[in-house]
Amino acid sequence: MNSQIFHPFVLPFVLGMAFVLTYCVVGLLRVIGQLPKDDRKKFWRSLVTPKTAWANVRDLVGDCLFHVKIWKRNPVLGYMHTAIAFGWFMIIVIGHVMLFTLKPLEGIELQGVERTLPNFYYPIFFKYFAEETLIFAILMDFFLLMIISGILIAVVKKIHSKIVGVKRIMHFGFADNLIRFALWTIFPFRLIAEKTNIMAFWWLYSIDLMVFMFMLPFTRYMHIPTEALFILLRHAGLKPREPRKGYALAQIYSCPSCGLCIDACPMSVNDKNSGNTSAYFMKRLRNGDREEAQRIAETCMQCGKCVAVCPVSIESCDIKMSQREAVPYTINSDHSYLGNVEPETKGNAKVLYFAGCMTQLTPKIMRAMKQIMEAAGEKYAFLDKDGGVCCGRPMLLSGKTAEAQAMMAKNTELIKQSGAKRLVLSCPICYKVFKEEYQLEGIEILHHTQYIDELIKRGKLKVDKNDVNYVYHDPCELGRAFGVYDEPREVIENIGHLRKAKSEKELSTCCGGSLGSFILTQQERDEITTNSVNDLIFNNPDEIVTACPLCLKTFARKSPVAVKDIAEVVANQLK
Amino acid sequence: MKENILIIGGGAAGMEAATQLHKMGLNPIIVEKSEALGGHIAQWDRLFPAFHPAKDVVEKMLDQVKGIDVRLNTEVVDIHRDNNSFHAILSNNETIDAKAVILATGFDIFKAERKQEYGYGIYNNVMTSVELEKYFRTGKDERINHPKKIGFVHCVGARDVKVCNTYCSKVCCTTALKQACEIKEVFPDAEVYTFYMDLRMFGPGYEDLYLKTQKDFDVKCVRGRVCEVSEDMDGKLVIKAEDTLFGKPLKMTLDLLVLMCSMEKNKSIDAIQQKLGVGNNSDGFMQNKDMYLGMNDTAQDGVFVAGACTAPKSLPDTIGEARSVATQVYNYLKR
Amino acid sequence: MDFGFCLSPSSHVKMDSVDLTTFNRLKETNPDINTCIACGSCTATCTAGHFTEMSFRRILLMLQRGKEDEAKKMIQHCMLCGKCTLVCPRGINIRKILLDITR
Amino acid sequence: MIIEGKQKIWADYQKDIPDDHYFYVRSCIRQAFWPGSEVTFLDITRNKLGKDFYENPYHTTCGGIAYHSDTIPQETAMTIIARQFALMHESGYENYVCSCITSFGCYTETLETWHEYPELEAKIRQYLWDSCKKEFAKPKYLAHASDLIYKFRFDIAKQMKFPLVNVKTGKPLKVVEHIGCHYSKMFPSKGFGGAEYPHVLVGMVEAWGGEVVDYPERRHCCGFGFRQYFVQANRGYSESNTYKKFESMEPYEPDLIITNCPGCPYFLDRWQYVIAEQTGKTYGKNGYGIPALTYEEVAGLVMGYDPWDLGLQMHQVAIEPLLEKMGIPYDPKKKYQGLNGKDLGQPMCPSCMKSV
Repeated sequence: MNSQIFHPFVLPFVLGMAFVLTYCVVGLLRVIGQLPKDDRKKFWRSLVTPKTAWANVRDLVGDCLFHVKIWKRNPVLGYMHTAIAFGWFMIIVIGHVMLFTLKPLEGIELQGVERTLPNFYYPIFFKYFAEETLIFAILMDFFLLMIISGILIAVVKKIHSKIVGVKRIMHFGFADNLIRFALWTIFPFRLIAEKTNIMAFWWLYSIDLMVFMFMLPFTRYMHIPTEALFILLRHAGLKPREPRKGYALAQIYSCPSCGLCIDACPMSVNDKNSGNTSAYFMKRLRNGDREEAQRIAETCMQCGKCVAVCPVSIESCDIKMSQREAVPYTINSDHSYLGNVEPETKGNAKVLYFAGCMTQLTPKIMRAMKQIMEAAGEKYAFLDKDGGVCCGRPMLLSGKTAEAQAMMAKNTELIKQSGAKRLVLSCPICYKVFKEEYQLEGIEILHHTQYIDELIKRGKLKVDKNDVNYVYHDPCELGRAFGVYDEPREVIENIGHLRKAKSEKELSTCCGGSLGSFILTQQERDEITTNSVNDLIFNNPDEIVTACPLCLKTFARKSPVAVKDIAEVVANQLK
Repeated sequence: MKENILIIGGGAAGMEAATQLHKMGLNPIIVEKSEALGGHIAQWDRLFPAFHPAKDVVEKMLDQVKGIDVRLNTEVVDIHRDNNSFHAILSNNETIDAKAVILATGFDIFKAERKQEYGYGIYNNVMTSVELEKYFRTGKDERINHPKKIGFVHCVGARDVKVCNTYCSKVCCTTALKQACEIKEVFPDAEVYTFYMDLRMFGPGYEDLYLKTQKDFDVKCVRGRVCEVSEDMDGKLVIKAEDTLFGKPLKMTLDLLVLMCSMEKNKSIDAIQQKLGVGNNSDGFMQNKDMYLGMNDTAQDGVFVAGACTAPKSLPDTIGEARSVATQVYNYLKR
Repeated sequence: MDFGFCLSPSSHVKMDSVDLTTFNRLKETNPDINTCIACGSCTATCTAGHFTEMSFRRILLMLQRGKEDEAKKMIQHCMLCGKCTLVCPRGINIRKILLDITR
Repeated sequence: MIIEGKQKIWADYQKDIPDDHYFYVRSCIRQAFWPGSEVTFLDITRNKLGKDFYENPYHTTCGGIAYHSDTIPQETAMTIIARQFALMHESGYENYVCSCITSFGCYTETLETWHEYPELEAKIRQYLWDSCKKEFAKPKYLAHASDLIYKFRFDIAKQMKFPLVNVKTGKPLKVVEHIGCHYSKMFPSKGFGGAEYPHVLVGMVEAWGGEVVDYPERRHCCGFGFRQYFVQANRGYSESNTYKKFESMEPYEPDLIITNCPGCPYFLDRWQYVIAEQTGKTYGKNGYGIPALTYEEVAGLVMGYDPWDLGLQMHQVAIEPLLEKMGIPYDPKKKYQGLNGKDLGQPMCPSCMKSV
């Protein structure tokens, strides 16, 4: 046993620790400083609000230490991460606990600075400086081995990811590879140092730690400290406003580049496009590569699946939107002509139906809705029977928030003039913007899936059940965005048999037609569509049913089975 | 039966018809006025839509007619019918008795100088599609001297009452796009424009060629006919056309203008045709019996037609007709 | 001296001096820009075209005939709804091109 | 430029007209604007070449101006023409030659229309009888006066005193030729050389030692266009056409423009002044314009007629630089003297283009 309080090999570690702590404090102040004033106020308040405070504690433990979300997706990866993160956390904690139980060593008087100095490195190099009690020694060895088992899985994942159920992993540059190598070797070195007490390994162990900590701010491992902050900010209910500032910055550094979103992203069906997934987007932002970040932001279809699978809950879609907004446009939109648009209907309709631009291209949906509303005896009116004003979402998707206002204002005016109390939409793209951006107090906004479901449940609509096997495709902007999963399925069960898709609900794959992407070519979209169709026909349904005119049009290009809108299917089964 | 069949014309139609008749055990005799078989196609470099070397096709066809009776540098100077056989006197004083006659006399190229406003034969840098094809074959033409801007004019001598040809010449659109791509291959930095009235991409792979022309070769297709060409001080061509899709007249300077000359009826056969009693249709080409079931038949029993002598045709069309005429002749002799 | 009349501007598009900078820039990132066959589907389906002169087909031609200002003026009416892209028989990514023109 | 190609076309478009015994009719516009031209034509043909060109004092306008500006119907115009033919017939002539291109176009159009629609000819015959009690015979040959100068160009060349050559450099003068649209653009076969590469003026220029300039806008109309010119607000269109031609010919630095139409020399001459006033631009050297002359004036100059007797002072563009190039002596003092030395009065000096 070494009866001394200091050895030079602790210096690398101490330096590294000092550096990383300073960096984190500065970073924290920077992020908070960059928050807009009202956001900052929201943040402070959330810390003391019991509900959010509880959520903070729950997620800090659940997400940071155990990564419940990874466990849910992939238990092997869940274990890998828990083993390393929780294991490391535990040996630090145990190290500190041991420090409290440490009896002064024989013949050594610790005074003043000497008394507190060892606190910084004793827990890390405990075994070199002091003796462990047996129970702690066993615990320490247990967690150390647990970490090493996690690292072994990581090595396997790096070499052959499919063994652990991952198709595509991220490819890193030199810095990320170096720090990963440092991370992987820290614990084996410590184990060897502890067991053999060879000085060289204590040095290697300390230097590894230094390398890790000096590189941490510049690599993906920055997610370790940042995620905690991100959880707090997220629970405060903030939205990213600028792609590289404040809340977004916290998200950028919280992304661990785990690459789970790569497999999830519908674009990855073409390997060439896996570089356009959110993990790479966040990496580009972290590296300050604006041009590439912008390109990826505009390639993205905004389907939201990456957000759904993200173990850290990074809102990459929102950050991409803020990236789109950051691009200046040289043209001032002029939508003043909308002032001359006259409403098509004024009267005493209770239900107002807005087909939307996309539905204009699929008139069968409009016809089916008409049949349904008539069969149900509804007092309805069309808002855009002969072509209307765009809802504004496509303009928003391009990042032109201000420009979308003119269209939204016109539609609001037309809707209010109609006097109807319910607005039924056929297009989830419209539905999203109407729900989120329009100010339509006193008017209930429904997608036709919800509306039809309600008509059937209230007995206003009588339908026949047939023997057709349907599979339902969840449109991104209806499913993931608003959780409308059950209504369409209940409607379908009323008229036929529902089969499951290979992946559905929040894991449903975008049809490929999304207006969110500006860059994807027709060919790339077709690849996505084919893949999505294959997911849907996995259980050999007779027909694909969707609830979005754009999905309908897109699938129709590539599907081997009939593709129908839910309204059309219902209209065909009216009693 | 080893009857003689007189085939006038040794181009694609004549050669293919002879090949088929020979296989059927008949004795086809090809009378060709020029010094070699192959007709127009032998003068071509590559074929649309896939840039297939014309030589390959011609060589295969030549290979197939080996052993068949061929008279080169020979014309039919007189012919008359005697019940069910024909007596033809050739320019080499030879007499041939045949059971049937196939007119496979093909087409002539429209004489570009007839469209005076394009200045062919007057401005140095105006050439025809046929000459451009020759350039592709030989790499030589003094008019082509690193042109930076090149224009193609479609429908020269076709769809034009002013030259009394109201028909569409069918193959020039595709040929123009093919040649536009080819000239772009030779001069990648050149800007290439085609001036069309309609683009008629009627066959398999032709529309793909069109897409390729636009996308891969960056050829600019302008809808509008060039109406006037003049020469400026530097000997460059100043052309006027309307961009009818834009609704504005265009004026531009070109280094080279290629005229897509149409097909016209080969008039050198008129006298023989008259003796055989085969008339012409309103486009001036030979009149067949009808365009659906009687495309190879004429008003005269025993006189058949194949290929571009009845209308402008592509090579596949012509070969198809040549094969069908062989069947018709065979059935005619069997009856 | 006032003659009561003056020279009227030429209606000819002088192709030799047309500035194609914008069009060529667009072509680099959108090679499909060349493949328009002027079918007019984009114009016929255009949501803004229901109320204005908006026509993507004409915008493409304007850019190639030196009328960039007119093209940009026309784009001001666009609602970016994307119907044009959905109906284009040549699969041209029209929304992207429209956005790129504005940059 | 491949000259053989043009020669082939010129050979294809030759028309058969006799070289003597013509009934001559004048041009309304030319009499007024270029009075020397028609006098010179008759003098050359009658006195220098000894031909028989008869002029009947009772002949009138052909009605072309009214016809082309939509103020009289075609049948009226045809009846006027029928009367002219009747005068020819009464005078004992079979060959008809007119001084005006518009008239030439109207005569040709009328004869061709009667050829296609004989019933219309019969109707006009009736109209003429009803209105004038005259009967007409169609001319055996119809010619434009420039056709005859073209035909006599080598005879004129034999009597030539001042060829179209710059005496200082010894080089041929560069000449822009411009035919009237109605000469051959309506009926290409009725003009020497056809419509695209007309030879009628080219032949004269080359026979008299000049060099023809073929510039991109050679085919373009001078801009007269009856309805364009007659309405003041539309004159800008007329002027713009002339402007287009001058912009196109400018780089070739032509010394002279030769024309065979009444309107063309008028507009090519006067609009140069207007363009100069409006834009400050002149197309000749040293602030001068480019003289636009009639073919008779050019023929007169090369044959040694006095420039002022030819009426060259009637041109807005100063003729003096051309006279000096050709080495033609002239008395500047006599420029604005009429017959008997009477002072004709001097026009106002333009602000841009030099007039002396």
